[in-house]
Amino acid sequence: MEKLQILWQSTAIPHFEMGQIIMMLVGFGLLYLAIVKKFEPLLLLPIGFGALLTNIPLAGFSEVGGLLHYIYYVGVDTGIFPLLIFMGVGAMTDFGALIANPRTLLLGAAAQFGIFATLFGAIALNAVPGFEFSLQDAAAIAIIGGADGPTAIFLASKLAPELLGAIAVAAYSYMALVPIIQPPIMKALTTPEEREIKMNQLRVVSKREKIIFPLAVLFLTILVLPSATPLVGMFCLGNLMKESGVVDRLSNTAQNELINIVTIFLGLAVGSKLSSEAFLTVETLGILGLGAVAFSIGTAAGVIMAKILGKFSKEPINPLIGAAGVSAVPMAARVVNKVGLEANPHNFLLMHAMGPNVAGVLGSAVAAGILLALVG
Amino acid sequence: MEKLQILWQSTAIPHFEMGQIIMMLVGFGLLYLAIVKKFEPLLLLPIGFGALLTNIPLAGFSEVGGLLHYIYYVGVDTGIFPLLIFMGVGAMTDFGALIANPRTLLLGAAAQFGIFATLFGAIALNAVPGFEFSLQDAAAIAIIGGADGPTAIFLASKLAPELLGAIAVAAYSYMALVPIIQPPIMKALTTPEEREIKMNQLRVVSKREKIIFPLAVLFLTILVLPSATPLVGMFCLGNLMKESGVVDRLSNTAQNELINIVTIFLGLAVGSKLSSEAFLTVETLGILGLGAVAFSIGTAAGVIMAKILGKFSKEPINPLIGAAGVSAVPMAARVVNKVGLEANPHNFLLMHAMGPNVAGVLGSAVAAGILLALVG
Amino acid sequence: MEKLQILWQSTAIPHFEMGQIIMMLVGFGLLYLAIVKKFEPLLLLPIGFGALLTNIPLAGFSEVGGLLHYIYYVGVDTGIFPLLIFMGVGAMTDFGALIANPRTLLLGAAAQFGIFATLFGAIALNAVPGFEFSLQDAAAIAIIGGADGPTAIFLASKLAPELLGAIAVAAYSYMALVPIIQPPIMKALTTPEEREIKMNQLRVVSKREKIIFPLAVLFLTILVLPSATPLVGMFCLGNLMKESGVVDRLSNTAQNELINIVTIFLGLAVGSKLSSEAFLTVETLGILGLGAVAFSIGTAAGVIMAKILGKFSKEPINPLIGAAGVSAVPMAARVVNKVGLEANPHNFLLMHAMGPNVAGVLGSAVAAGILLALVG
Amino acid sequence: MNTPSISEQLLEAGSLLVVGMSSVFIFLSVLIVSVKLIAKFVEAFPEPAATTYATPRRAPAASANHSANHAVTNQQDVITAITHAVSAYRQGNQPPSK
Amino acid sequence: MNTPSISEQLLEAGSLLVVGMSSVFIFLSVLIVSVKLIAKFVEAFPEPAATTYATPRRAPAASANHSANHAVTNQQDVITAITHAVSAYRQGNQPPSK
Amino acid sequence: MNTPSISEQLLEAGSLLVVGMSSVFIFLSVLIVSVKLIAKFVEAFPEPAATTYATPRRAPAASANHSANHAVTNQQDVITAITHAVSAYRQGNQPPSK
Ligand code: NA
Ligand code: NA
Ligand code: NA
Repeated sequence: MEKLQILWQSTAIPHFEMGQIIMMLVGFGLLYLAIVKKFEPLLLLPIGFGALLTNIPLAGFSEVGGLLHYIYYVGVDTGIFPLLIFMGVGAMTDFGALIANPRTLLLGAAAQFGIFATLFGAIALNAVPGFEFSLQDAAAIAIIGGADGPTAIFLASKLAPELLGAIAVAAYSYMALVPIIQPPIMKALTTPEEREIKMNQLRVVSKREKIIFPLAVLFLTILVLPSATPLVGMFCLGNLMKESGVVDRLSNTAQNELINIVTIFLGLAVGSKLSSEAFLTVETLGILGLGAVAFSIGTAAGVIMAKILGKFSKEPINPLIGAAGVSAVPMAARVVNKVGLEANPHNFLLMHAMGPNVAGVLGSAVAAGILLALVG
Repeated sequence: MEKLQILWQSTAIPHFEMGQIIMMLVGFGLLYLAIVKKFEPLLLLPIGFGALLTNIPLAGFSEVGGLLHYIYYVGVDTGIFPLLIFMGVGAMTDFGALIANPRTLLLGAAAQFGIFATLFGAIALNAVPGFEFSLQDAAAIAIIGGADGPTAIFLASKLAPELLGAIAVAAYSYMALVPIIQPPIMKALTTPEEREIKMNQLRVVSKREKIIFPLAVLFLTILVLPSATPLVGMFCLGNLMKESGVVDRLSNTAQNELINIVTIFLGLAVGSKLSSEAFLTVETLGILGLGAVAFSIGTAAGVIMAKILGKFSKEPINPLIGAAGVSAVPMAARVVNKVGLEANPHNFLLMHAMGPNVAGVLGSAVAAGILLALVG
Repeated sequence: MEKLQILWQSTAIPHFEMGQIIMMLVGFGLLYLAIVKKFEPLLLLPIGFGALLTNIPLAGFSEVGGLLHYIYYVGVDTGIFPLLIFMGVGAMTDFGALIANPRTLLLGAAAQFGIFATLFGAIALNAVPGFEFSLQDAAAIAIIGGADGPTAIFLASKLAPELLGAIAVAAYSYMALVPIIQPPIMKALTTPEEREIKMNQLRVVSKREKIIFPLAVLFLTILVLPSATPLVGMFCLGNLMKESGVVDRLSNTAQNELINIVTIFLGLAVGSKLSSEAFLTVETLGILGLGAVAFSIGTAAGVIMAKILGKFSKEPINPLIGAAGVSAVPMAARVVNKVGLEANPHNFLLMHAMGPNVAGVLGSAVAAGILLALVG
Repeated sequence: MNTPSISEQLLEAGSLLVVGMSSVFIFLSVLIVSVKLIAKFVEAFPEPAATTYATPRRAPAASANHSANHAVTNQQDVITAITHAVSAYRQGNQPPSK
Repeated sequence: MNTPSISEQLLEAGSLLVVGMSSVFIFLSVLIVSVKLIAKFVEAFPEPAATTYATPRRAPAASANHSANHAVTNQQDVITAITHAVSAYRQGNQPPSK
Repeated sequence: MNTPSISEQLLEAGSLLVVGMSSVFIFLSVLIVSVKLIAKFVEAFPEPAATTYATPRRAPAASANHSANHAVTNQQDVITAITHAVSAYRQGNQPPSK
């Protein structure tokens, strides 16, 4: 009888709290989005699973000695996992389109307006009772507008670890929603004629330019924005490994096995931050709302910048490609291509959108560095 | 001369203890089993090599600052390595046969009788002078009957770390010996007619059932057995990654590179626990004996359960498949197939035995959770 | 204005020190050697990049909490990374040529004269004002003559961590320079007739000999040189995994993904030791000079030993193969082949040079063990 | 804590045996029921196969991941784009219209 | 530290907005100039393609790495060597000259 | 500890040179002998090739590992089983005998 009593007490049933049940439903929701809706499954599946595990009563996954505790402190608290993912992404990125048309960097810059405007918005939300975002919190939330998962996780782990779960979930969810969020904004800001604009073919970029480019980016970052060098540095290392062509086995491992291993662990660790105390707050609603605003503003800013650029450019510029400046590689570029094809079924904008797309990655890493320097 | 003296003192020869020499022979024995006899070489080769290294005088592999010391404390003491292996095994496991014929779960349940009977036996051994197993020790030893390496290592690292070496060696050795241990028991408990029974073909299992299954297992474990969620959870994560089909690159890495890396380290770490103080004891003899008993009882219980099931079932059940319930995937299922073929050369039981076989994995993970909850 | 002031202070420009600028140039120089000159790019690219990162003002890569700090302390300070690389190299090494012609072990032994003579030379340099090498420093520097990167890093991390950066850079640079350094010495010490000597074909080596060989090496090392067992042990583990043929998936992972991951991290960690305080010293000049001397002496000793061997041997021995005894696998063997072909376009010495070449790896691991035992 | 007597220990082990095996059987029996329910559920709500997947949402889903899906999709995109670029180029090799 | 008032915070956030966006634009604008300079530089100093790569230095360079390039090059070497060994062996299969 | 004089250091280094090189040579010489003994041993006890491997023990050995060999063997098993299942199914496609 006593054994049965112990057994009953050692089931989770008498220990469940409402918050844990709700967070498990959130976890299941993320798994649903990942598996059925195929929203960023590589991250949302482990995040959702991590949310399930961390909310199990008595199991202690995220307490001292628990698996997720170790993974979080080794990989996320130190910043190592997002940096390794950034290295892998660097090894996957082709800057050819950007080098061929460097002005698209301005589109990547404009789209970061989503970040800084959202920072302002988050502080403004403090006027609403119940919200009390510090400047650090606001900066970590605003980076969602960068549409870049590892950057968001890295910055949040430095500035607002208690919001990391919500921020990462928002960032990946909105990245998955890019094809829903962006097209209406793109169409509202452009005329059908603008969307039909055909762009000139990109020039061929030499191997040496591609090798020098990451070094130039790193050099510039070192000079003026050392706080951005962890992110930009690892990204450039990955890209240099790829483009140099002399360490293919390292480059392949960085963009395959290593990034896969780290992705599993990073997802679980992020999921472990989805506890009810941290997530079931009014702040999370604010974060989700602000994230959507950030994406929308970034998209709009990119498109408007592209229209301005087009005014002053001798070469034709289709303003749609500005929307790719938010990054969310390569989905935003694909959305641009799709909206462009709707306007003109023979107009393939994909390669032209890749320039602002990868520029957006650099742009948000730079923005993260600025935020770290100014409010970190 | 002084240099030569130092040099002589820095050879191992004047420092060897008898226990170290014997443990090195044990290490060589394990290498022999792994390489020549091909007994579970993926684990026994690194375990045997680890046993050699840890017993070298002056080298300090398992002392503070030594390689094996680090590996053990990072990966085994924390439970991380067995859990990662379990995730990889989950990503390799196909529950199709089990879902098609869920009653085979009862065979996987019955075979766990080997575990609990052995726990009883280990405590009974305390009546023999020289044995003084605590309840924790007994539980860690009994799990050998689960015929599942990572489960045994995980439980032993929690309940009886000082016995971990002997338990892991026994578990893997007996898993390798399944084709020797099981057939006589299977034949003794069945008539030739029973062994000839042909089973109906399994129905096709849909992808969605396979996706929901690991979540259902996890859900049930969360509800009633949270102490089993580390093992079951990581197993289900691996299986979900595989079956969901949306994160193939993660699933492939989990069942290849990641599990390989962890297997090397886990083997070395287990080997590092094969020191003479820990291994050259009468307890080790008890562990080896009890392990054999556990396997035999588990096999018998599975077969008997299959006979009982067959009595009450409308569909024919070949009692041999009960033996696969001890897990030892996929060898026990192959043994079933082989013994079945001896009785009827046209009777392929392999797929039918895969059901109880993977049920046995779940069964012993559940049993481990129960032991952790009750004696941990 | 104040924000702008903060922003300016948070750029690197007002914080740069001369030493950091010079070390960045050194880093760029290493990248140049790696990418353009293709000098050992797998190591020199990450080392060069690590040197850039570690010298960025304010970024704190190598301070507590920085990425390179973690990597260094987890992987190099503990010795784990060089040992894992050695395991991978072991899994890549074929001892067939050595087993077929075991006398070539003497060539691998002779070439280690470069190490011990350089140790003497380093101590002699103390007579020059400005140099103050301890015996530990001298030993760590001398190991450059072993022409083996992981061995050099392992020994330096134990004996002279503050010199590790310079030693690793020197070791890999000279390994890359083997085709420049060795041929003049080889030609100076041999007559054209000697260089034309054709050697007998090597016998076929059985699989069992290849399996027993690493165990024999390990056994011997355990007996007489336990301080060498970390290096030799991990090397033999890798080789045993390869040759045993029963754990191919572990062997493949050890020589591919695992060694690649570790190589990236090891390179970055070594680069993080290239700070101006540690590198911009007169000692570094001494190290670079001594390294070149060590390589040259080792080459000469190998060739002379081969000539002596040839005198006493019934079978013809081409003295060129002695030069391969410095290790630097497989480049030294290729250089031998090339110089041999210059003398006789039909004389392929490659397989004959592989024996001393892999013997040199063992030889320098043994020498490292001796140095650890005597001055560690 | 003083060591319990052997008989106490055996009682403990015996109760563990009973409780443990019961729990295992109950757990796996409930799982049997669950598996059957899942099968019924899946049969009852057949996958709206072609419907769901043909919606416009599908395209983004397939290429969703930023951090790791990158290379492959990139490559695919690049191939598409190159195909069009090349065919554009070949159509007379005229200079880009300015 | 007492919490700043909302208006102070908004001022702070506003200045961050201005300074931040300016910095991003300056940074990426400088990068545009750099990319153009790189293109000019690369054009000005065309790769001495065939020249560099045909020098004798190239052979070792390709196989430089000890610790990781090993297997592949090894294999290649072995193939070369085996080819010659086999052809030597076939030339009459005479015993090695002693 | 006060620093030893240069001459003391040189003496130390010299003795290291002698002792070290001797040790290396002795070690590798013993290894030469060992390799020759191994060769003799292997020749003396030729592998009972076909005998060992044809014993019934071999089958399990090849598939021994639980934790990692799984997938491959699984697959192989599955293929075997599927082959038989399919051929069984095709033999008239009669319903399973009850
Ligand atoms: Na961005
Ligand atoms: Na089991
Ligand atoms: Na060497």
